[in-house]
Amino acid sequence: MAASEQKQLEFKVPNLEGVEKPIKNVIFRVSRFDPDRDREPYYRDYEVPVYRFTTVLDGLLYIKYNLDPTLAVRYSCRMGVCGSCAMIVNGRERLACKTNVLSLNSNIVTVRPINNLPLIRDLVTDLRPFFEKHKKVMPYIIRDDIEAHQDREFLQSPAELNEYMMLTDCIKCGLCYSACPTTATDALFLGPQALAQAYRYTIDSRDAGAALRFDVVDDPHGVWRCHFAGACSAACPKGVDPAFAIQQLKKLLLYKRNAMKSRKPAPESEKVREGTSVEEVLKSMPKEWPSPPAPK
Amino acid sequence: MVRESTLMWIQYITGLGILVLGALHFASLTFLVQGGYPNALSYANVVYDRYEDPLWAAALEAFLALLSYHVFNGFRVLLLELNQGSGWTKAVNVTMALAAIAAFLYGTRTILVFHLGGAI
Amino acid sequence: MSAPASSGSKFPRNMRGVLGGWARVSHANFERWLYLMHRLTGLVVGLYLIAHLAETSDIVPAYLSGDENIWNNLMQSLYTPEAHAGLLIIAAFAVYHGLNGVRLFLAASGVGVGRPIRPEWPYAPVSLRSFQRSLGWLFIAVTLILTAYAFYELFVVTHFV
Amino acid sequence: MGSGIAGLRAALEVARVGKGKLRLAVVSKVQVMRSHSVAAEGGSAAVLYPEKGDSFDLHAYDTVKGGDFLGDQDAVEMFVRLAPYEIMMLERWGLPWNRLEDGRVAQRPFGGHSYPRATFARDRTGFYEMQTLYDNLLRYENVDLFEEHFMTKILIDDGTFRGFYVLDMKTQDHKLFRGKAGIVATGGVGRLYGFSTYSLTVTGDGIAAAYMAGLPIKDLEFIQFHPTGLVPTGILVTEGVRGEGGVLRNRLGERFMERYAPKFKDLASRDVVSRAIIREIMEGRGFKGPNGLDYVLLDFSPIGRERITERLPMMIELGKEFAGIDPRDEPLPVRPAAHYTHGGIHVDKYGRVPGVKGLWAAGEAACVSIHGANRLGANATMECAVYGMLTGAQAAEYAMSVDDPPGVPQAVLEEEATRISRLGEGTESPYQIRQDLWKIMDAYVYVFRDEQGLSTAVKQIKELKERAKKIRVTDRAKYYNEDLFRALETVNMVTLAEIVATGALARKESRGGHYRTDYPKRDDVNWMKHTLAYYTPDGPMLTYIPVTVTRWQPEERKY
Ligand SMILES: Cc1cc2nc3c(=O)[nH]c(=O)nc-3n(C[C@H](O)[C@H](O)[C@H](O)COP(=O)(O)OP(=O)(O)OC[C@H]3O[C@@H](n4cnc5c(N)ncnc54)[C@H](O)[C@@H]3O)c2cc1C
Ligand code: HEM
Ligand code: SF4
Ligand code: F3S
Ligand code: FES
Repeated sequence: MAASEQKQLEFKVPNLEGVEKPIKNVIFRVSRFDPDRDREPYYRDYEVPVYRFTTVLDGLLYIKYNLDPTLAVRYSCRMGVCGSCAMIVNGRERLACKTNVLSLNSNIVTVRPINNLPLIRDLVTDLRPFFEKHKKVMPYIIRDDIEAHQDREFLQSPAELNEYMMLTDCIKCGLCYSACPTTATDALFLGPQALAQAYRYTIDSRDAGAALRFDVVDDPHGVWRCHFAGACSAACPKGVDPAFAIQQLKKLLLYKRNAMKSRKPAPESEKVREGTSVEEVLKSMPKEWPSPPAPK
Repeated sequence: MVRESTLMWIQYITGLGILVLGALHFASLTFLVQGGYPNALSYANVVYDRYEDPLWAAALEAFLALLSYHVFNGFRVLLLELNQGSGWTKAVNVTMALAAIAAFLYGTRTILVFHLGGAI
Repeated sequence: MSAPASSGSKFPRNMRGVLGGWARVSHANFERWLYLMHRLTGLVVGLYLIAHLAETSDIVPAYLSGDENIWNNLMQSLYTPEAHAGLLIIAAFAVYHGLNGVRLFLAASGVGVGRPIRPEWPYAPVSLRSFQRSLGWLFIAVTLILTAYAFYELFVVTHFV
Repeated sequence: MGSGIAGLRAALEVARVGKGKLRLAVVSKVQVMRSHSVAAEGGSAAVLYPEKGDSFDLHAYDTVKGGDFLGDQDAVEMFVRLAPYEIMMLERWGLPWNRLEDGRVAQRPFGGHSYPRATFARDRTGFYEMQTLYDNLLRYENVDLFEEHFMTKILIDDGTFRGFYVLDMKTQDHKLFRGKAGIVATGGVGRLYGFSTYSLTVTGDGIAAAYMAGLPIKDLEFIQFHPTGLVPTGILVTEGVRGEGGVLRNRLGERFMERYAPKFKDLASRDVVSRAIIREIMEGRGFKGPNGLDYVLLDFSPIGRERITERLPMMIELGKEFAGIDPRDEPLPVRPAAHYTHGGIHVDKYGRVPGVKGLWAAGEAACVSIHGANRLGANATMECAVYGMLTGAQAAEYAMSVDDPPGVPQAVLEEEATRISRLGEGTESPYQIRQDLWKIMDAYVYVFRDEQGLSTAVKQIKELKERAKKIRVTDRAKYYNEDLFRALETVNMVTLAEIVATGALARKESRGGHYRTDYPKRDDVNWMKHTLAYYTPDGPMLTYIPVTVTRWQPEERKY
């Protein structure tokens, strides 16, 4: 025992204090709105017990489960990767599920929906305009030979990957869209998220679609309506840094327009992989529909 | 249609030009003038030393040209962000272009009247 | 505002407008202040330009009629501390706007906004901690210095001596 | 139906094949990119480097062995051969895989795999797969995305698929999606458990709808518990951590997996590791955790700081934000958490739902039975992609070859409309029912199960079922009435929990993820068969069908 006692000292035992007992109660001041009944959003207060790891989302769910089931919130993964729970918490754009209540250092937590997008209900906004803009910038690899083979990859070095890697982390939460000053008045502005994705795909060494994407972003409501306010990057919960990407995109437009247009996309790997294609499988598939199981 | 990036490229370049010519303009009103600023705006100073000097006039004219473009393109940007819709966009574009030209012509009259010998 | 949201959503648009959007200062990052000031200064100096064109055009009738006083009277009436205070603000704004414009030009040329990184928790965006930010502070400092000089010319040598 | 990896992959295939000829609707109860699949972290398994020692046989064997020989081996063999092309297609569509220096795709070791074949992109593989599929779907104009639409019923008539009954969550409009071909890809049932790695929206609605439509549900008692759910939230700490070299330690600092799996150690299959952890805890070598969540430690130090930052960046984020711990400095507290649903809608090896022409199921909602009784890490996302493609290709071909279907009888639609409008007139809070259900499932239907616990569970779930009939919907609003949908989900959850518990109670053996302390041995004579559960008003009726064995006879599993 003594020996193992010794060994134990090599590890710090995680400190999970404050998980079981509430540390304090906090007032959640939540914006409520029902388009059928209300003309303007209004705030309602709820008292929520807070534990050490209680997040704003946990608090909202506590309200929903115990105090007021009519609160409408959008959430899913509760671990900061799905992008559902974008809100403005104490004046700042945040993911509710990634915001620890205690870290706000405040006894009042004000929660309201993100800006610049239509408001459906309480904390739920309509992100369709936002997704449409994402679609507009053609967020996919553009080249002729994507489906030419399915047994080999396009080569890309780790360095080439690094060029755009940080931009791939965008979870489409809309926080940057809410923070950006231009989106606050320009309904047609593509927005930081879409522009960052336009750059991400344009700079991807496998892509040859620069010309098409340039046409989209080089528009009166495109990339030039960004004034490097940086609010997008400051708001982004995933370190995507749209402000960086957008300035780089401007640079491409100003100085490398033609070079990018005629850039050769990354070549395919020479080595061919083994495998079966769907066509082969479907060919060998018996055509008649299987009958219901005959249990034994 | 002119590309937005071309318009903005000109915006930057005119901006740089304005910075240089603006510094000159500023200097011409202060330390380049005998007696400094209190003296700079007298009719004699303004007309004989600057407007009638072809070099000064050319610099001022260039300054004006750059500014006309830059400022009204700047206003255009601002207005396009304020409101949208195809009618609005067209109205802003046309108005700002006309305003830039008007400002340029009006300013030009001031600068060149001395060289055109009262033709205006 | 009558602009259509691009998808024609039937829900309230909830856009923040000029005051809540452009001029939103709660929790604003530094670049956002710079942006706001750039807008403001550009607008003010631009409007001044129009006024300035009108003002200077008085030299034309003065010249054509040969009556220098048309001009000199105007200049005299503008030789007041109030007018000079206005000019000082215009000068400060113009300097700030010009320098910040250079900064924006550099940003759009990809200068000083950082290199792509592997994002690491806690995320700190490169573009907000690179040379551009230092440049912002530097230009503010230069603006202050040049404004001080303008103050000297507009007030010290005119009204104080 | 569904916009996880499976649903999107299917949609992409249909869009691609049916360009100009087919119209396609992607329906999902969340916005597309909010689907649970974005949470998948570790990797996707495929044989990419046979020249370096990997092979299809090895992958297939690992899978079959991992699944404790309950997997249908013909399907497994087909699956492993389809996988590499799928990875390559994802790459060609723009997925940012981690790379080798020569520009080819990199792989890493994963639990239960005897070759490092988990193809990965940092520790957000599922997220990038979703992103790639979603983005590529935007290429096609013949796709309509119906986001935040909740499917409540699968419409089947005369052995043929007719459509889906759907509620628009934004406006509460009732919509009928008529179609020639339908694919159900609505994901697993993981939120039956409180301590779970799943998104809060994974409530198995598609499986429940199929069950209510009279279709058999296969093997639902097999739930995977991931060894390393982060205490106290249950958020997943990816197996990639152990793949990169991380080790599990108990209170004495021992690397206890050496005892349980001398060869694979920490990378044994998940059921083995989960049981080992619980055993350590039960024998007093775990740490006392909050709210009864006792735990062991996952030690990152063998990986090295630099590599953690490079390959497991999200772990740092999750550790810091949800447990206050930076895994680069300190080990993370972990314990097994509900993580995967092996069972699902019964389909054949091509993803077709037997007896219902024009209906397919794919992904976690379906049970092809590739994973058998225990899925290997990195096989799930791969299965979703492969079967998404396979079902999508078939559905497109099928839809182009058949005539327009007849309409759906009005009576059926009215019946469903009434059911929904009736719902919620009662007094029981859906959230209370949920929380009670979680308590039951976490206590009795967890890693170790026994007769007594399971019968208690079945009994208590039946009570919940009664309560669920009197469920209450407080919110009366028309727009975005979240309360209503949570209630619908709760009803489904209780239904599904009953299948899980009943199936587990009946299966008197231990196999893969299902471990009975009172029957600790695998019983190939009596239980080498799949469970099928059919709906009856009094609870599931169980029957069994045989397992397909081609090349690998059952043998004892050693790791
Ligand atoms: C934390 C975590 C990590 C994982 N990591 C890995 C890994 O590293 N490697 C691996 O191979 N596997 C991993 N898995 C498993 C894998 O992620 C899942 O098996 C897979 O994502 C399931 O995908 P799916 O498409 O079947 O379903 P889901 O992604 O769950 O999608 C279900 C879809 O159906 C929709 N839906 C549900 N109900 C309804 C309804 N009533 N009406 C309309 N739409 C509905 C949902 O909106 C959603 O879009 C992980 C799982 C978890 C929980
Ligand atoms: C001193 C006289 C100047 C005036 C009156 C002036 C005026 C304006 C105006 C009105 C705008 C639009 C404001 C906005 O979009 O928010 C603007 C924008 C701009 N100006 Fe100037 N400007 C001047 C000098 C300069 C200089 C010297 C530069 C340096 C290069 C410059 C660079 C810019 C740039 C880059 C923009 C676009 C900013 C953006 O889009 O955010 N300007 N200017
Ligand atoms: S860029 Fe960042 S803030 Fe903007 S949508 Fe993507 S993840 Fe959200
Ligand atoms: S906040 Fe907006 S102005 Fe540009 S840098 Fe970001 S898009
Ligand atoms: S719930 Fe998924 S990001 Fe917050």
